[in-house]
Amino acid sequence: MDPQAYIVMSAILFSIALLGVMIRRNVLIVFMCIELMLNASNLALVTFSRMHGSLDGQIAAFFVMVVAAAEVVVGLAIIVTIYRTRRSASVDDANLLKF
Amino acid sequence: MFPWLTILGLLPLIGGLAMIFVRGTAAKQVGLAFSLVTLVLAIIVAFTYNTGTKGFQLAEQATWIKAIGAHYALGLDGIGLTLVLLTAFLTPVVLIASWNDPDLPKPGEPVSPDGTAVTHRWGAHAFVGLILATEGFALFAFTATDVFLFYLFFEVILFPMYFLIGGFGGARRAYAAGKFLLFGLFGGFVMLAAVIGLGIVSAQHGAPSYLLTDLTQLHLSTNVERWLFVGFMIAFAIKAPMVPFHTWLPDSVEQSTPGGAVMLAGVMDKLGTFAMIRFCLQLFPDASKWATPVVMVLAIISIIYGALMAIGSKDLHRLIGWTSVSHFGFIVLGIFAFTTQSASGATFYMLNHGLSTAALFLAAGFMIKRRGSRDISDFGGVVKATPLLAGLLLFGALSALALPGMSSFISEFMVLAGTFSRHPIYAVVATIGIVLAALYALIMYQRTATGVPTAAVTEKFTVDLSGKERLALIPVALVILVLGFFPKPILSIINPTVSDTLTQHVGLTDPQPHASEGGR
Amino acid sequence: MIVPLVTGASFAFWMLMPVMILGALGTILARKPVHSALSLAAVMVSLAVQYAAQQAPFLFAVQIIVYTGAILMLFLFVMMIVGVDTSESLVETIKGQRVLAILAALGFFILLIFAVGNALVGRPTGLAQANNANGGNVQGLAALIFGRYVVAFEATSALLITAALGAMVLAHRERTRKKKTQAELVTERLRKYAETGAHPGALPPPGVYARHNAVDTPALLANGEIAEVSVSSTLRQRGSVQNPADLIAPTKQTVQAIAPDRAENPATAVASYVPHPATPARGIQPELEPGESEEEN
Amino acid sequence: MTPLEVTQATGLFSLSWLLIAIPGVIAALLLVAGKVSNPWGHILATLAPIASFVLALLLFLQLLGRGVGDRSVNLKLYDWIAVGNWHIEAGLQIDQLSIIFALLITSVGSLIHIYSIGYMAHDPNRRRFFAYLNLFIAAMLLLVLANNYFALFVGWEGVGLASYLLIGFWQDRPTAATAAKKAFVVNRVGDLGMSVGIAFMLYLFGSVQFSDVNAGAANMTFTQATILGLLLLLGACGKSAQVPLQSWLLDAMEGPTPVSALIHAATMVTAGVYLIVRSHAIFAQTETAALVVSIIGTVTLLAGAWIGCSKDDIKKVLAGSTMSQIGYMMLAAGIGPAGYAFAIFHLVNHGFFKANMFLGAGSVMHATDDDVNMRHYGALRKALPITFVTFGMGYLAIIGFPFLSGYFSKDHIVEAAFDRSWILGVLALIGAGVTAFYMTRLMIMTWFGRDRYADGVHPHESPLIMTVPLILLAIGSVFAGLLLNDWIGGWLDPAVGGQSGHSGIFDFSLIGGITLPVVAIGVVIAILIFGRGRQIPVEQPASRSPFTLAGRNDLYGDAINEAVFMRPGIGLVEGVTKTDTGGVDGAILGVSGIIAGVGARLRRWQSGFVRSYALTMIAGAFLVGIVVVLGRLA
Repeated sequence: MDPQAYIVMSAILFSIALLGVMIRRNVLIVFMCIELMLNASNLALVTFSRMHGSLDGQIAAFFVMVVAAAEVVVGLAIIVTIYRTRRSASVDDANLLKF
Repeated sequence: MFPWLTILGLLPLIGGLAMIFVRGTAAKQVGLAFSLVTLVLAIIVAFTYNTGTKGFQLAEQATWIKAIGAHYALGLDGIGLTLVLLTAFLTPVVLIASWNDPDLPKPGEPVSPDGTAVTHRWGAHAFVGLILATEGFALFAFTATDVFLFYLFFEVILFPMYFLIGGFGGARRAYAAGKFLLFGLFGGFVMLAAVIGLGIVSAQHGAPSYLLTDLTQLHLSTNVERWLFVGFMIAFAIKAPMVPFHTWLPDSVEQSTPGGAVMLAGVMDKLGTFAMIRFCLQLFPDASKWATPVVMVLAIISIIYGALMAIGSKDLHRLIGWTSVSHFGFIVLGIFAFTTQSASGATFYMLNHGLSTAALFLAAGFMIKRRGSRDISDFGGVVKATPLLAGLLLFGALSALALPGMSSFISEFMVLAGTFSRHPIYAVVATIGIVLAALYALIMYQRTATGVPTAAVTEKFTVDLSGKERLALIPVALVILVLGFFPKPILSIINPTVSDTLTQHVGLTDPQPHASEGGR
Repeated sequence: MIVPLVTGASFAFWMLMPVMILGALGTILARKPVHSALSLAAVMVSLAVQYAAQQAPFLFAVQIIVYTGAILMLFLFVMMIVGVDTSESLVETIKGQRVLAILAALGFFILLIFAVGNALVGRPTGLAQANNANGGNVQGLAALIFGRYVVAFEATSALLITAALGAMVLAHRERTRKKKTQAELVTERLRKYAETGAHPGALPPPGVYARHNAVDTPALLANGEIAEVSVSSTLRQRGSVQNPADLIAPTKQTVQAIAPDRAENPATAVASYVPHPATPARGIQPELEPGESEEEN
Repeated sequence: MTPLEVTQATGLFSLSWLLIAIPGVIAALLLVAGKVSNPWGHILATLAPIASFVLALLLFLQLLGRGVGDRSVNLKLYDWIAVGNWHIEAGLQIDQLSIIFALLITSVGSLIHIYSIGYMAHDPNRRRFFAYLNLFIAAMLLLVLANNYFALFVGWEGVGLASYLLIGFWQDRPTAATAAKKAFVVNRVGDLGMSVGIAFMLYLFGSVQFSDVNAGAANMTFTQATILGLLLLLGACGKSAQVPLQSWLLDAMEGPTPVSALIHAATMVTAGVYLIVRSHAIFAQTETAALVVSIIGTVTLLAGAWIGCSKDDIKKVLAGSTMSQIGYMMLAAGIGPAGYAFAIFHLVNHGFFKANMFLGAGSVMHATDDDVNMRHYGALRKALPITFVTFGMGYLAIIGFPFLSGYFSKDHIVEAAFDRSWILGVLALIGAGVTAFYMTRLMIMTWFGRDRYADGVHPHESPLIMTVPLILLAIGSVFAGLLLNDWIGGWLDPAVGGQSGHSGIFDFSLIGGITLPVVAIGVVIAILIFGRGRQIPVEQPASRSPFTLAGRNDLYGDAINEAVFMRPGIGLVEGVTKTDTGGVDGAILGVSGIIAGVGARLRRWQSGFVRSYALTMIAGAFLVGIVVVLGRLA
């Protein structure tokens, strides 16, 4: 199987997730899009790993997963906290940090 | 080899850090102890200095960042040693003179320099710590023999000074501190570009190195040399400060405490003129010669402009600040006249300017503290109430106007006469400055000290100089007098380095007497 | 060696590619977060298959266990707290954001294709050798993790602990007031009753019926109304509360069935289930229309 | 002209630095010791010039014992500035010229110190006064004893400082403070000439040593010599209150009277003459500069006399007279070799009689509650007999009464002036007549006629401590001329390159014959106007005479200064201040304003919407990526 196809697939997923981050307001969906980006890059890493015949790519993907897990835990906790105080799950509502 | 210079620079910095742990009077005592030990060390270093040897002494060198050729390199030459001594001497003086300054404002107490109800932002320990930090950075800058290292300290010294102005100043201190920092940083960034450029040129000629000794061996093309010179010179002219980059100085010293103003005008500003000799002349001799007419005209403008502004000043601190602009004009004039006498005189002038500014600022500060106002028109007849204080103010004023017998005269004379031997016209125009100096110094003294004491003065000037105030001022006055009549110890330190710089790097020898046979 | 026309890997890829793209689009286009999450789950499982197809069995398992199993479930839990009433309108509020976002994403996609896609030239080396070196993929990874990457691995443990602690700290609500005693609670409740007439007792439990006994089933009051407060407000807002009419329908049928007996035996007649004219304002009016009951079955 | 032989100091001469050090150290001691030294400070301070005088006298005797070519003794103390090819040393030169000055300064100085003990007895700051006086003596001695122009300049400014401090001694008087500042600033203008002149010497000769300058002077071009001469003359004008820098001297009378006597009559103001005479080698090269010196001297001579005629303030009359007499000296100094000795001769004589008269005026003021207006005097000869007699001696000396000191020296100068140019001679002669006129006027208004002093003023003779110096100075005024006339020319000529055709006591020349009648006419006119039977109004009568008005207004010197320097100066300061706040600082503030404005616009970009940030970030990443990729491709 041609690795190019996987890379293109990874790029497609990444770009879709990117678009999601930019157009969606629901903080959970934005967050899921971020996870999707991580997954897309994982796919690329695994592909590279196979391409170059080295397991380091898979290790990288593994670490990405670990980090993603940690990130999700903290991120969701933050979301919950914000929701508690602001009663909103829209990222547009959390816009105090501006000029 | 024993790292004398590192220890010399580190001592005050350690002292500054120690301020984290002590407060109040203990902080002042600890700070004073550190500054005195530094002074003793500086004197020891001065005694180990050998005036006969060329090049840097007590040198230390270690590679710091290999990729760009930066070194941790310290060394001492005559010019650096002079300024090291000045710095080490002024710091304890400032600490003693400002003993009660940082304590004064308890919340709501209207005791700030301009009489408004401004309180200091932090306590005495912060003040002492910042003064010591300024001292330490200045010492490192004066001893750095690596351009990159020098640049580091040239910039970082802005920060303790910024907090000294912004934390302990008058009502408009925030504005003044901001202006100070922005000017300094602007100059710093221009210099950074030149420093990077210099590094690139150095890398093109082999392994990159910022060591002064390596950089002086570079053969720069005319254009490159001029551009780099301009980059460095702008930074130094801002720090010095020369017209038209001067406007931060009057504002900054106006808003500073007297101690802060001494560290600012007496120590930190010397970095600019010091660097002109050390870096502009040594690294870019041809460009320096190329720029001489412009620099000298600017220097003369500074002399006269600063003096005129001082005459027109209504604020004591501001007036002294303007006199500094005028004096820095003399220093730059001397440096760029490229005669041994003028450049030695300029270096000596740096020392003397530090001393006379200190005397003036401190004496004026003692008056301001008593009166609670910096406004000249608020004084009058001080001499009747506190003769010693007024006498020392007069002493400072006379030192500022370079009265013969004061050390400042020696240097001013050397600058003027040395300049005359190469550029008579410039020297004659600059001499007008001495008449204007008499005007601003004596008008200031007349308006504040003489006449019938005003009601406010009689009421507030009840005690003459206290013991600590005397302890701070009298040594300064003594040094000014002794050097005025016997400048040899300092001149013999300065002269070999300066003539070395001029002959080795700039490649100019002093003009011979014009009516032959007359000379010895 | 002759390459077979269609391998298992390419079959899996081409089969799952539309699923993944649709899933990804579903993730970003669904109105409700739950649907997004489910779409994402589909993508992740499909990705796991791709890992398997690319000689990464360990990651295949981990992908399913960690991502689909743990992370997505966490999302769903949080969604229960947060996402109930967050079905957002898809109308864009920031001017020009959508167009620019699409342009940027497209540009980025092209850039990725050009930049990364060109990095792969030639045939893949394959992992057979690397996997077999230590007797398998998992063993190979283990050798790397506990060998070359042991420091990073240890660091991740610190990261995970920190994250766990951080989550606890964030989720923990600091008590700003003294905890109320039971006596105080009662006093307060009764004062409220005196002032506003709020019911001081426990709320009624959901209804329990022969055919409905879930939490979304409101209880019926004695007069045939439903007790609104017996159902969680979350469910109410979501609109998944049982229609009261349906609940009443069996009773109605029963009543109709025994109507003849009632006529003969007026003494045993029950009170009318028609709501009392003085219905409390907060009650939900059951709509009792004859035609409705027929439609239910 | 052969350069002088300079011998190194040995023996007593190697102690000559003590001349300066004794008063200097005592001045410092009194200033530092503070109130502790109040009871004995003035005694100690008075001993200092006396000690210096004794030492100077011993040195003088030693010099007398030496051969003519051996009388210039050089004492190098240490290197002051040794940089590059400069070797400026702190060194002293004891020669015929400097020792005469040293003697004059220490002797007159000692007498004035003694006098001041009495005069300042009631001043709370007497100790400070004496400290300043000692400072002055030290600086003045440094000025005249220095062996190079640099050290001379240090003394030059030192006496300027002492003068500043002493004019403004009563610092609570605003007029005194202003006068002090004015004196210093006007002197600074002169110093400008001195500084540039010394720089010019270094430029020309690489040295400021008198011996080197004298030796090298012959190598100067005419232009160089003229410029150098004029620069030195500018310095001399400042210190000696010569036109156009004369305006400070009259105001300087704000100081205590002993100060006026010592500094502003006998010694400091004559430093300009000393400078010119000391620089004889330079002026020998330039007729032009020397002529300018003479012209300046003549102009000042007449201007001072004019002012002296119209003032009612006794000290200001004397100050005008001082200007005038120094004008004579400058005139003589400008004449060249023929005049140097006469200039110094007149300087010494003037030192005695003018100090005498100033101290006498001080005694009068002491007697009349510090009134200085002569219109409030009159008939004081009965009340102050000793002062009257001593003052009279000074009067006779200054107008040139035969065989008193002024007679010899002034005659010589007038004579030499005629030799130089008849115009200068006639003007000098007129000056002599006018001098006689205004001095007679002063005498009559003060000592004769009806008493006009205010009620409650009871004139009384001063105490012994004040009258003894008066008597000694009067003796000096009377006999100095007789004693020195034959001797001084021969003594000084080797040191100043002079060729004074000196004459004996009874050597009457034609000019000498004319001078006496002119003086007599001046005296007679004064007696006719102010003499017996004439009423002198207590208030100054209004006058329309432009001559009188000009004289009363110091010949409009202040008005000219104000119009030419002060007003434009103030305008300049204001202009520069405006330029700085509006232009330079304004430009910088403007730039910062623009930056702030742009920033205010730009920060709207920071909308707070995370999604906008994400968009910006991605677009940025995209752009960076494009640049990188295109960079690769290119």
